[in-house]
Amino acid sequence: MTVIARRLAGHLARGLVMVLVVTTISFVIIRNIPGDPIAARYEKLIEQGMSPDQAERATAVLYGFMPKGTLWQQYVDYMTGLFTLDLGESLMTPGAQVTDVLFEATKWTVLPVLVGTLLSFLIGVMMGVYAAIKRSGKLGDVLAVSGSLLHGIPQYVLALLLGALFTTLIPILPSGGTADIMFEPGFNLDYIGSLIEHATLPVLTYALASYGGWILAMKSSVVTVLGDDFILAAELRGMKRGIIFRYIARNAILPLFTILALSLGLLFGGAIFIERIFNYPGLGLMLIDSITNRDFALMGGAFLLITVAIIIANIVADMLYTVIDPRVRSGEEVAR
Amino acid sequence: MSDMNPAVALPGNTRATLRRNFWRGVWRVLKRKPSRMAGAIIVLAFAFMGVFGPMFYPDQLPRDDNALYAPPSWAHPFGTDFEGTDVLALVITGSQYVLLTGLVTAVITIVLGTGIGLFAGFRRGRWDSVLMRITDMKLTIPGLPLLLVLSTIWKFSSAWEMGLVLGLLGWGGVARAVRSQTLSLRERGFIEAARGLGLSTTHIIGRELLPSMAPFIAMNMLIAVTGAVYAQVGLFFLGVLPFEANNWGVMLNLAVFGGGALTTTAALPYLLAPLLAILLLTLGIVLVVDAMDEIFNPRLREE
Amino acid sequence: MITGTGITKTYKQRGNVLSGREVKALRGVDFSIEKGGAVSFIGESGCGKTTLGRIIAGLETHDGGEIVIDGVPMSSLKPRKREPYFRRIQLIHQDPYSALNPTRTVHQTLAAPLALRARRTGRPGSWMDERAEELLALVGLDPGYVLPRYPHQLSGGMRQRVVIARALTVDPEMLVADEATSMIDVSLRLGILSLLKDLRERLGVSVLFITHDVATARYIGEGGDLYVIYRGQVVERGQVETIIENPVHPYTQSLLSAIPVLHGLEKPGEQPVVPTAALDESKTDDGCLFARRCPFSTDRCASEVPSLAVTGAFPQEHSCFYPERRSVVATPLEAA
Amino acid sequence: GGGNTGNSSGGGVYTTIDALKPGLDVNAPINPYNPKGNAFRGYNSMWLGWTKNHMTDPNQFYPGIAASWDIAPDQSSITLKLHPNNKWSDGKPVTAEDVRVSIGLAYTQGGTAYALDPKAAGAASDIEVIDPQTIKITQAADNPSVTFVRGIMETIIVPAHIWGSLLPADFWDKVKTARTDGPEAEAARKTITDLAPKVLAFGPKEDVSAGPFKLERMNPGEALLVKNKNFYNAAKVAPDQVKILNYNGNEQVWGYLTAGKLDNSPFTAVPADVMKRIAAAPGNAVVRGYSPVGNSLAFNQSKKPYDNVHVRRGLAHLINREQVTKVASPEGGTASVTTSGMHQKPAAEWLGAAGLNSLEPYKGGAAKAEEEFKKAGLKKVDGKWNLADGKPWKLTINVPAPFSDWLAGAKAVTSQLNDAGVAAEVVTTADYPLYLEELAAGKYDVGMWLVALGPAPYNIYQRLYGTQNGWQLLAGQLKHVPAGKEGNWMGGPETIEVDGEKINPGELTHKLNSVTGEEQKKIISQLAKAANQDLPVIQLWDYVNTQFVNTNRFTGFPENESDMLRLTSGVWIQLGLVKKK
Amino acid sequence: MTVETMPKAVPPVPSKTAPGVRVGGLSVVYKTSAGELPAIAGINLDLVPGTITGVVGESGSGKSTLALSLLNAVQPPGRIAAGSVEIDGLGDVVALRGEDLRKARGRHIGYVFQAAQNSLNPLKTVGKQLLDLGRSHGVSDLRALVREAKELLGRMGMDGARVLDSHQHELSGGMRQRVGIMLALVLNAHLVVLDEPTTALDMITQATILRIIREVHEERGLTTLVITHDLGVVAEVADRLAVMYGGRIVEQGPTREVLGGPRHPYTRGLLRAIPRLVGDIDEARALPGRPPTLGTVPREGCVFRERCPLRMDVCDTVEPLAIADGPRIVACHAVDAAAAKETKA
Ligand SMILES: Nc1ncnc2c1ncn2[C@@H]1O[C@H](COP(=O)(O)OP(=O)(O)OP(=O)(O)O)[C@@H](O)[C@H]1O
Ligand SMILES: Nc1ncnc2c1ncn2[C@@H]1O[C@H](COP(=O)(O)OP(=O)(O)OP(=O)(O)O)[C@@H](O)[C@H]1O
Ligand SMILES: [Mg+2]
Ligand SMILES: [Mg+2]
Repeated sequence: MTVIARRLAGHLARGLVMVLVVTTISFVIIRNIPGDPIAARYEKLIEQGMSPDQAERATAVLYGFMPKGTLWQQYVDYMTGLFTLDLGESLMTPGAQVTDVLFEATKWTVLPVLVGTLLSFLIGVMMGVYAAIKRSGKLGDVLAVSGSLLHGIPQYVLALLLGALFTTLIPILPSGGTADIMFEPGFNLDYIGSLIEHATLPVLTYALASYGGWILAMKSSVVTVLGDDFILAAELRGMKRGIIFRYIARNAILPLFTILALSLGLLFGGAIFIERIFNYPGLGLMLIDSITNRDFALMGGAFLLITVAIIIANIVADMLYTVIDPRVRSGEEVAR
Repeated sequence: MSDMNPAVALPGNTRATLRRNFWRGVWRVLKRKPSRMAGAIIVLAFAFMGVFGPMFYPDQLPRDDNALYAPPSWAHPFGTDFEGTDVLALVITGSQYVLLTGLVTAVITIVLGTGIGLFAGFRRGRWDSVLMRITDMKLTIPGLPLLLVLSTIWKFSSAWEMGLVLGLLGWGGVARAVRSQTLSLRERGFIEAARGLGLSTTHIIGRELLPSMAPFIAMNMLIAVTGAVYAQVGLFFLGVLPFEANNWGVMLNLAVFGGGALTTTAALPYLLAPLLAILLLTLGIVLVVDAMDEIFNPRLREE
Repeated sequence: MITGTGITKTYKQRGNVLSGREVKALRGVDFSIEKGGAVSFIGESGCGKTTLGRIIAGLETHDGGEIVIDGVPMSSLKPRKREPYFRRIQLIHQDPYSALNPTRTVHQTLAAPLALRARRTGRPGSWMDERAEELLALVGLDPGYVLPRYPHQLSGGMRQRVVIARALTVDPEMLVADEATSMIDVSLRLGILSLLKDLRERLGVSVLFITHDVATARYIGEGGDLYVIYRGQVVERGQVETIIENPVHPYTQSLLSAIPVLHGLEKPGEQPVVPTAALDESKTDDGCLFARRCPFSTDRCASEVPSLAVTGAFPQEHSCFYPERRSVVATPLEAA
Repeated sequence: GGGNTGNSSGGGVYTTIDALKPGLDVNAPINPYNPKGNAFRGYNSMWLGWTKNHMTDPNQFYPGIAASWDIAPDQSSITLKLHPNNKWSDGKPVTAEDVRVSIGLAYTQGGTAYALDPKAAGAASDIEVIDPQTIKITQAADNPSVTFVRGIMETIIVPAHIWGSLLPADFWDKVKTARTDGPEAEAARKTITDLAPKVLAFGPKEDVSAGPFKLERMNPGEALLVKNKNFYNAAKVAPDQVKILNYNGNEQVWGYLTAGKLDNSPFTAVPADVMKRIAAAPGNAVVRGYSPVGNSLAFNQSKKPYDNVHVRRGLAHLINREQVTKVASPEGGTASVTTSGMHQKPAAEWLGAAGLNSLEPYKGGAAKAEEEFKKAGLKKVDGKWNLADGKPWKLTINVPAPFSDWLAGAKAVTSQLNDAGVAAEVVTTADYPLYLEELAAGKYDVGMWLVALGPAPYNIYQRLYGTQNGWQLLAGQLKHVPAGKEGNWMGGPETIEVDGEKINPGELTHKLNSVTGEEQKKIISQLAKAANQDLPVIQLWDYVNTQFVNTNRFTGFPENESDMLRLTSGVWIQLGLVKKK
Repeated sequence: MTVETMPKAVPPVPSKTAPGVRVGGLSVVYKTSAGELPAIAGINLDLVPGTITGVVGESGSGKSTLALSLLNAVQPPGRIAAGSVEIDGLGDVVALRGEDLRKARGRHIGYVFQAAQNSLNPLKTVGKQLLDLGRSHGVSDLRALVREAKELLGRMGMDGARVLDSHQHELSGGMRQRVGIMLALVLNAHLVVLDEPTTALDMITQATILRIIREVHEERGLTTLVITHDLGVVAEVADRLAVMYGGRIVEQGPTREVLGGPRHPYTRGLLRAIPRLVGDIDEARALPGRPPTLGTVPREGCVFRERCPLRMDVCDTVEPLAIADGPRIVACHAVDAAAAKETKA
């Protein structure tokens, strides 16, 4: 137990430093983005038919929401805010707390990411085992190559293909939005059905995009374990197939949990294409929006969130390993 | 260099022979599986397209006002774009930028990643921890969002610049992996022996370590090429990078956001052409990567 | 030629500062090896033989004590300056499979250090090839066959010979052979052993032989010293033959007792010594380190630390309070 | 399962998008002042009156909160009568006090008529509640403007019983003080403007609307509004519910339209084939109307060779606007007949046929262009035009990457120019804010620029002869700053010779603010000629307000060219136009 | 601790339970890029019930392949190409399939793995793996199984309860090897195959393990096959000894007799190549040449002829037959010739 606690403490300390450094870096970068959001807003109003001077006055108010003071002062303000979990107010939606906006967007990223990843993890892992067992056969080859291919194809290509297929050629799925507003949100079939319908394309894309990786990882992991002596030993002891299978599966899946945790962390920032293509209102879309609107506070918040997610994922991955693998648990260094 | 490794007079042992043997081995490895051959052909075809493709077309691609978003035909296998320009011509002429960026990125990624990983793993100790902390940091900063932000600061007007930035953002993973490989190779007898013999660090790294990591590096290089292609095409697709009519990503962007390829079928060929190009490139590289291990491992190569 | 006094080495298990676990690999070892002499280290697994060998070959740093090569204390030199001294001491690895770079032909392997030498001494390029062939012939290989080959095309014994040839490229004054034959086929082992023996006799190269097999130590270190090492300490030291015939330390005796008897050719010694417990390095001991396993230990052994010295009527140095001659070694059956 | 046919009885659900607020934001307050606030104009957010889409007169309105209005002949004051039985959705009556508080809030936000600067033109000086249904607003006498009335009518009206607390007790005294001179006034102005962020961020828990609808709930993709039974014209409001769909890009609207989901969609750029598909969806119809906006290629005249009017003219001759429009905006635009700084339609009204015909149409093609380029001293070598000093000439058009019609248009222009031997390329900028900043900083030679923004002629010409071209209005005084300074990126000359007369287009534009009638006409004619001859921009296409309606569920939508088309369909509904089918 | 027990001069009386094993004409081939190559060819070997048979041979001589064949467990790409393995009470193992084969493994034949270090699932405690084993073989009384295991471990000088509660990484090499032996015996198998049981262990531990093997063998009445490359190890424990070379058994016989009077030139060379602790150092001689690998084993003739000092013409073409002479069997043309001469004389 002490090993776990000690490891965790170390991780957290390092994670905190990392957050501070990354936040500082992103702060500096973000605050140096050129482009005046208020001028852009002004042009938008003009386009919408507002008279120039009226538009000017309407946008002038927004200056109240711009960060104030020198860059250094802004940094101090930002960091002190950070320690009280106050990330400031959104510029484009004055009055909305960045934390609230982030929370709302995160919901819609986490939902399909989690479902999509878990789905692909389950299927990928199963197919990976299969591909490993049949690795010398045709089917194994097909599984492996299709896995590599899917793994290699960028998300947006998949998203575009699926989009073209299901919204243009056979238009059966909605693109965009989270659920039909006519249905009262809550645990009712209509609402959940609508939720699922809207999430299908993003989830499918996530699932397909990560499926290849899982099948490959699981395959190579199983192949490694299959070569391990203890499997042959178990066989030679006349263990039941089921038990041997469990031995293989448990040992093979162990390293995958680490990857799973890491990929979940990474997907927070990697959902941009899918959300943009399917207009799914998650973090990615929000991030693009915040950049085009020069919503500094929101951008900073998004970066922070993504960074923290990655760091936490790293910690979780390592701790998971610590908890699951008895070798690490007892404080032994295990080569991974 | 020649005094370091003289073109030895021993029969059948000259460097030229070694090289010849190497290529013969590569050929054997490729021949072993038809899929690898296909992969190699695809990759070579792309390389050819990148280098010579633009030569087949005039600087200004012809347009046809009467055939905007024309459907596929013999004249236009993938139809035409919003201006009536042949989509295939766009894909072919656009490959240069895309592939060059990929190459530049891959080179920078590999050079930096390998360099840093080697240095950290070889020096160990304080250098190692400092470099790895930096690498961790780099890996923690979300890449795509950062690129989005950077693209507002920077204008990636040339393939070199684009490749440079992607390379600078991409070395982290390679550095980590190279470091751990270096650490484990370091413990191998032959590295230790080389040190014991007083061979220079340059020799140890260049002649002993690097060749042992060659398959890994080559694999990463190929993967970095695809990664870079994806990243930049993606950025162009999101519309944050400078316009270039024949850039694959711009084509995707215009097909979807300008031509309504996700709404109607007219712009679909315009969308599919660059998508297919990317898919094919991926396929080629995936198939070739499969052979890397065997190509660089003399034992597997010569079997 | 090389002497060491009070060499200590402690390994800190990697991990964070909090969880550092220490392994005392060497606890103050003295040794001295003459030019052209032969010395053997024997001992149980993990007793520190390899560590000591690597320290002597300059591949590992030690944290206490002093190594003197040709009268020059190494601690007085900057690390860079030590290199030429240590280059004269070449290590032959236990594992000939990993000791050769799989991506380089034998020719390339030999050419690199030879080229360096040729450059330093201003010899022509052709000298290298001659020298390479010469060395291969010296270790009993056919240069024409071996030179263009990759390591995987050679057998274990051939590889080990190449390794030795490579060590000889720098005209070393001493070879440190760390279990140099344990991974080689039985029928080939003796070939390597006699090669080393031969090199010692013909070239005057001193040989430090590290092994857990006393018989090979006897074979190669004929007339030389034998160091029996236990948990990082020398417990008995003297002429090989003396110790084999008259071991006085119970640890040495138990090592010798453990040697399998070729029933049919030999009959076992009459007073075999079997340790009363297995090695457990995690136990920290006061007094004699072997006391806990020693069948003859007394209270004194558990509290008082014996020192390595010549006592009683025995010619060799030992560190036992109760040295006693026991018949542990098998003796040949009278030829039938 | 779409909700169109969903659980609605009676009036049914009316589905639309709000072009004024593309990205719905569930975190935004229900606040019409907030850029992303969940108050939808015409639905649950009301103005005093709704400006008609008239080509020459900006002071025509449909009733909003005000049922009728009396404008003093010299526009010195306006007296508003509210609807007698209008109530907020929570049952409280809509009164003059609501209007007064809303005006107070407008002061904090700096609405046109509510400038605190005593020298500002067209500002309200006195607000007088005559009775609960009547309120009179008087314009400050020292700097009257024709924009005053419109400024008043466009005031957003919010319920005093919810928003009143935002204004401190001495607010109106502060306003009085602020409209004077001196340090005290300065302090008062500061107190008032300091309220601005608070007002902007204020978010009532629940929607209290005086519009035909009130916000019921929303999610990130959609907002649901339900009918406000207390609305004065509730009887004639056809739909029971309004669903406003979120969109992040045009392609999403295309999707809604091809699925026949939208009862109405305001202007959205649509590619030709998508248009076909939209038209094919049952019930869909296209309504086209006037939009004052035009798109143009603007020059930075500080850069060579664009300082030379002949170069600009030559380029204008070279560009085939029909072809450009066909590529860039086939459905949402018509090629500009000529370039006058105005949209073709009001131009015809202001200038008359004779006036129009006297303008150079720039249709000379390559021959004319060659002539002009030669005049500018450009040289043609190997079929390529080089600069006067022999250096190669590369024309770079900058556009913001997200605007795909601009991009396509610019690309089409460069293709044409390249064909004619002018090396040209398109360079994009990552996004609009950056584009604007770099444009203003004078980093571009040539860029895309919206012109002819109505409805008032002053607004139209301000795009050509305003801040971007060096004319700044500071404390009521017009001054001209040199090229390259303070946002003057067009860098045009301060005076232009038109019909042998030197005119100062900036001054003339400013004058449009306060003159009426014939004088106004004369100035416009001068400016049109100036723009036509001097070509600070080359107009490419005039936008057409192309809207989509679906008549499957509702009817009574405005016809082509209706003056309602620039108002949201919320206004059509509240005025009782839209009928249930 | 007890002093080393010496092998008794007379082989122990075969117990009732100990099965006999008769390997007949066994050949195993591996599929390689050069086609199917034999790793062992035509092996005949009898395991006398209740004895320890030792098999020595160098790396690649086919020892592990032989051991695995006894369980019909040759791993792909290898397969048993010919021959039979008759085990008393089981019949021909080569013919066994599926569940029958599985049940035979572990229950009837205990196998101690070459790399016993790694023969345990790293994620599970020894105890849990023991239970898995019990369940696999339908042991109803798992408690009794655990008791039996503890007893066995105790017998081998370990704290049974602690060991069962440990993960593989918490045990030393010697302990793991003992656990391996325990798992091979706990189901009461009476035929035990040990493949290189002491290879990675140091001298003192090796001695302990060998002693345990001997003791357990006697106590439980087993038939044991010990495979090793170390002549010393077989000499120490085995009653009978078989020497393998290039996939063939070139010589077999009672240990003492073979060591005391080796007949096959390979056995002789091997014995001479081992440096001894006592006696004349200079007598030791290396064998010339090098052992064959799968690809270099001669297709016909004697596999040892390349390195043989007694090579004759016939060796190039005719594979020598294994000729029995009392308990001793040798496959060598030269020995045959000498014997023929002797009988003639
Ligand atoms: N790099 C290292 N890090 C930590 N501990 C080490 C390291 N190298 C050796 N040790 C420890 O030091 C002790 C001595 O190791 P060493 O390798 O010298 O033993 P040895 O006598 O050569 O054993 P063997 O016979 O198994 O080769 C062992 O306990 C070992 O675990
Ligand atoms: N999976 C395999 N594929 C191909 N050849 C194999 C395979 N396994 C073993 N062989 C070959 O079969 C021969 C016998 O192998 P085996 O493992 O039985 O030898 P061994 O005597 O046990 O050697 P070691 O002492 O190294 O364990 C060797 O030449 C080996 O190369
Ligand atoms: Mg060692
Ligand atoms: Mg084996």
